[in-house]
Amino acid sequence: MEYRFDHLNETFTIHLTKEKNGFRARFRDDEYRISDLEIQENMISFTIHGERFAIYFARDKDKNYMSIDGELFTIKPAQISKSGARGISTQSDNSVASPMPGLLVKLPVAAGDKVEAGTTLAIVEAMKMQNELRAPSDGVVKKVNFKEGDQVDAFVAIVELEPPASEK
Amino acid sequence: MEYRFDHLNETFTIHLTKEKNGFRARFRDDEYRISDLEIQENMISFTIHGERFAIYFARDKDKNYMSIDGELFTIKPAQISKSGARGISTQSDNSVASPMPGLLVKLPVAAGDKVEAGTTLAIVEAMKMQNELRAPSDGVVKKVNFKEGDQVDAFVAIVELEPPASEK
Amino acid sequence: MFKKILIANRGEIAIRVARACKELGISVVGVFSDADRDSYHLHYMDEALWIGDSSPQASYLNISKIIDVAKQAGAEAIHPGYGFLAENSNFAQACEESNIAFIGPNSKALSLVGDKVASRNTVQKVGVSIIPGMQGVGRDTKHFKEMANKVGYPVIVKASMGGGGKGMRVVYSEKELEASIAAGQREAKSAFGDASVYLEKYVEKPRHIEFQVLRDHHGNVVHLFERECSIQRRHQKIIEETPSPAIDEALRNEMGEAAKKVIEAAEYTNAGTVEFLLDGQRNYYFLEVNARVQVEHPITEMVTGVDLVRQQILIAAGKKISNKQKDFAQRGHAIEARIYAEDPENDFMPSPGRILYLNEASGPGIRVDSGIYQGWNVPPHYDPILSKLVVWAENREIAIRRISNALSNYVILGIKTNVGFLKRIMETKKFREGDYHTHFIDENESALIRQKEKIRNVLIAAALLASEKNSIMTQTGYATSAQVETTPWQELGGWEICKH
Amino acid sequence: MFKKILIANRGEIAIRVARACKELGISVVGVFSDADRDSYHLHYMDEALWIGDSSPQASYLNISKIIDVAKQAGAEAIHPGYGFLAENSNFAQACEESNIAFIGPNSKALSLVGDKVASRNTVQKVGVSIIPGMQGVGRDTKHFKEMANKVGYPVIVKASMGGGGKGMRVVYSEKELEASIAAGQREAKSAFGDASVYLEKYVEKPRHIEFQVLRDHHGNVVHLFERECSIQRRHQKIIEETPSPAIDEALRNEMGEAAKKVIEAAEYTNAGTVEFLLDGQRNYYFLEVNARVQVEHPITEMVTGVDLVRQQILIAAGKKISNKQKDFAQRGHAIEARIYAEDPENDFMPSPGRILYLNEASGPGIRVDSGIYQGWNVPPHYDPILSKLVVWAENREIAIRRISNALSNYVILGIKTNVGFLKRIMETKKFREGDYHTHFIDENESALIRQKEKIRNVLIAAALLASEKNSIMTQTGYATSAQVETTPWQELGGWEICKH
Repeated sequence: MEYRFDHLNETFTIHLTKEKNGFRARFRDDEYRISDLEIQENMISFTIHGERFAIYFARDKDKNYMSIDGELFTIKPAQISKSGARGISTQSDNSVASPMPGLLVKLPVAAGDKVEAGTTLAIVEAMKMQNELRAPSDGVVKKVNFKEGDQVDAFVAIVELEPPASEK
Repeated sequence: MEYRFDHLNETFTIHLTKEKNGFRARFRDDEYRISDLEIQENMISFTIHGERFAIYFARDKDKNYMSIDGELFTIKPAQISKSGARGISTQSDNSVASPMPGLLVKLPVAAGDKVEAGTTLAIVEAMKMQNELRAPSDGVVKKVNFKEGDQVDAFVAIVELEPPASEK
Repeated sequence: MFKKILIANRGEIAIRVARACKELGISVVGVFSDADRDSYHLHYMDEALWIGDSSPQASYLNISKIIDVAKQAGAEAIHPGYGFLAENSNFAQACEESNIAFIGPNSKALSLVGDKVASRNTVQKVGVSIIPGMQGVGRDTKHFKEMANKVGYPVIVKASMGGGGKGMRVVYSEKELEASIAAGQREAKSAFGDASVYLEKYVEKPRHIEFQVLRDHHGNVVHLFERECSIQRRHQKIIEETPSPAIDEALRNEMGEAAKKVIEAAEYTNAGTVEFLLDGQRNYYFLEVNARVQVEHPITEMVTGVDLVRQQILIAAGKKISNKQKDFAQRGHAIEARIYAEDPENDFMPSPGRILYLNEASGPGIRVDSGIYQGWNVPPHYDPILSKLVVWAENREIAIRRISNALSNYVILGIKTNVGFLKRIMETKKFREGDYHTHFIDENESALIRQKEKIRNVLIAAALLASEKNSIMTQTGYATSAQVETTPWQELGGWEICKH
Repeated sequence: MFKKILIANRGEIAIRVARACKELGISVVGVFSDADRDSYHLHYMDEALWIGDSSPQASYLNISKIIDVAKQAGAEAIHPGYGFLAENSNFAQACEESNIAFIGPNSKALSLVGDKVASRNTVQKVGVSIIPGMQGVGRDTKHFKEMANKVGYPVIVKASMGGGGKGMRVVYSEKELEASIAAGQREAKSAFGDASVYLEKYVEKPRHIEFQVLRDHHGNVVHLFERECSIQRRHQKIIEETPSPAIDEALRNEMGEAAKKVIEAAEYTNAGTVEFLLDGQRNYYFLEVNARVQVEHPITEMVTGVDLVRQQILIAAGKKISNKQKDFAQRGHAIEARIYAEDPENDFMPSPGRILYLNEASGPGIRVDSGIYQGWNVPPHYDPILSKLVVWAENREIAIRRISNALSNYVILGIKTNVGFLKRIMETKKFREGDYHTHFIDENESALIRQKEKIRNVLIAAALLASEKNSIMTQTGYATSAQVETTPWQELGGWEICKH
């Protein structure tokens, strides 16, 4: 069976075949024989060609957080466009969102404002760090979804833009 | 509202009343004011008359395991005999069960055997400890539910007895 | 140095050894029985090999199978941990014959110290005391009287075939002696079918003091001071500390030198522990040599700064102990409490089962050597030890407070443990004052019973949990509507999404 | 001794202080903001009082509110931890005026060391070096040349109004000097609207070495050796170790005595840290005094065996430091790694959120000072520090291996952390050789990037998890039919039974 996962904007494919004493996995051009699979509540371990791996994991509603040798990976099932799988709603191309959750400390624009590329649209603060969100291109502020002092989540549109009037 | 719990063969009652800033609890003849209640996944904390308590808990299907200051308590909702609450099936009075899960290393009796009070009916071993199960009274072995070498759970009847023939 | 070591054990000690190996750059091979397929120690291994079904005989005690898998994996040495094959001279010999280094004493020394009579003889030859008394069955009343006068009252009459206290009589003066012998003989006869009894010195309020010794293959020997292990339940140590509150510098040096003499006389190599019984008059008597790394080795590590398992490996690899006796010192105070899966409220019955929640103690001066994890099903086949809580502090008073607080925050839910019982011991006046001996638990039974009042807060908590279900849901956001919708995970693999 | 102490802080340091108080038999009062109602530090407090909404200004920085609740609770002393009000002389003064002991320096010394100019002057008076250079704006080329010759090349030209590297020029010889001044002035003018620049000695490959000092109210002062904190990211320390691989015994003693002089000159009391910059030629320059318990204080505790927070409390209570300088010694090696909620794969962006799974490192030589628990929602309002992983070992090589292995087993899932990044630092050749300085992270960027190959095992694991759902259910018995039946818990409180 084929499994497809998204990780940091990349999609990866793993082919898995059940065998008598375990599994055969194909990743890129290599094949791996997997044995002694053990799955616990938050741990999975298996042997590949004699070497033992232990990986911790925890699942959210759409993400699998995994840790191997101290390194963290967040893996999602790949968005399958051809099938009926429902996509997770994310920010649209002409909106601006924060890459981290935090406090909206500055929101110097309002609906209707004309902005140039690079204009600061919002400043979000979290854990003593300020993050400035700038306009990706010239445009007009279509909608502002929060007000100063609001707590905002990561990847949720704070300011929505539309192309400048002349381009409409 | 009244809550009834079983702990080590005793039933305890707690009356709880919701108030503006917390709860009022009654236990035996004393009343307690409870404030600043916080409940997390496996932790509950609250203040009683200025003193702060933190209790860890984890739930099984019918038990709540709790830890306070290192002391463990297993609490069950009380069996309410008058209502339709389904009892948890436990050993009957004339059967013999192990107080711990383990390996059935000896089973020197068979159905039909006459036994005297104190006769060893089974030996269960767990974690390097052997536990001898003896007949609580004179009787006849009615049924033997396991065989030597079996793994047995705690509080599951291993040997069932019936009164000696003369008493029938 | 070895490149690969096989660890012929399970649980916390297998992990302890694996850590020491990895810190030396050595690759580790773990072994497991059927019951241990999902055990925590395997997470610390570079390779993991199956050695048999769940019974100890078929797996961790299976000499030929373990030797086989060691060869198969190409391990150059085997560390046996404690228990199982750790003190089995046949195993040590099997290793030697397979050209695999046994990380422990040589098989000859192991045989010697494993033989009670031979080791007592060896020890006496070098002038270290054993408990004085008859070497065999008492002949007649005169013989008993002579021996009693020689060793001094009180004395104890013991059944030759005995064990478990049957046929035992403590005698405080000569006028009780004859009657006690007769009573002992009657009891021995009925319990063991043999009336033979013998007599030895009765050590009153004995304290169990042991010395850690290291000896390399070049004849260098050092001791790393004592551990006091007098807090025992059914002859099982449960709390150990160092330094012992019972000995001073002079006695420490004297006993330490005696321990070294014993190890040298036995031509013992690697790490070993010499156990003594100490009475209230500064007399100490050799008991036996424990020819392995001890469960309680961490307290020695905490006060001396020496990694004993690392030393075991280095010595087995032929390295010299480069430090002299004078280079070692005790700093501060260390206490260990053994965490067992057992129920103190039900006669310490073993308690295997699933660990539903785990939060182990941590913080300044706290070390946890653990073999468990949340979600694991503790199997019923092996020793009930789950982990060891070890603290270090500047002095004994702070160390006791520290371990007491750490026990309060050591949470294992789903099975029964002795955590609360251990904490109650720490809170007794006797323990705090260092005034205890091996009968401590029996003599302080009433002080060690759980206080009834604790239940109040537990019941209030249970009631609040039952009443607050709705607010939890919203307060902490566990169960939002999103979670009951279909998610990509479900479409992918059919997972039951069950957030908590 | 105090009977009750209020801890005006949160997170791991509040817990650290609470432990020290409890070990002294002192009752502890905790405080919390709205965002911290469910924070872990409250579990270690005997009382917990609310001090304001989630913003630091309204709560942990709110002097009058904190003084109010301290009075209300009857606390005799306040421990400020680090950060927030720890070095605020107004707060220290407010405590003094309310007859509450401030566990830290007296407010006068706190003001002095908080003033850069005043503290540099004080330090120079007692003969301790500061980085040599102009005290104000450079007048003309001659002035610059003279100063450059006096302090020796390389020198650095800096904008008077500057910051963030703008207008800065490093100059290696006199022939570059004039052009560099002009370039610096142009850049300063355009960045800050002011062309003023000045010159000081450029310390190449500087190492950050600090000394821990204790001084009591009776004039006794001791230093507890150094900590090296050169591994910094954006001027934030992330890894610290002691002893420093950069200094030897002679330099250690010299710098330690200099640190004591600084503390004495400032009439400083309690625990303080004197920071120095060290160059490759054994020159060291005073930077500043940190007038608080430092985040990295545990490594000093590990090698000296001294509990610094306990000493802080004892000194604040008027106790004398009874040990002399010669009584203190460093034993072994300690390293600390700070665990932050941040994403190294996304420019170290902060990462608040829910901790879905937590398994903190433990074992021999491992100390974790943690402020988090599984299920907790790390709030976005405060510093991203989650916990501190500290190791001790017999030597530096083993300590590095130990912390590297501990990082592998330090699992926090649900948010991003820097655990993997810290481990990558430990594995660089430069760090292993002790050959590093404050520009280490910038200069070793490529060695610190995550290796792409790690993803393979993660993807295989994800695929296996997706494929194996059915066998899990049966293998581990999570979802038996009994669990979907109605249970007494449901009838009692309507709990959603959701075993996992």
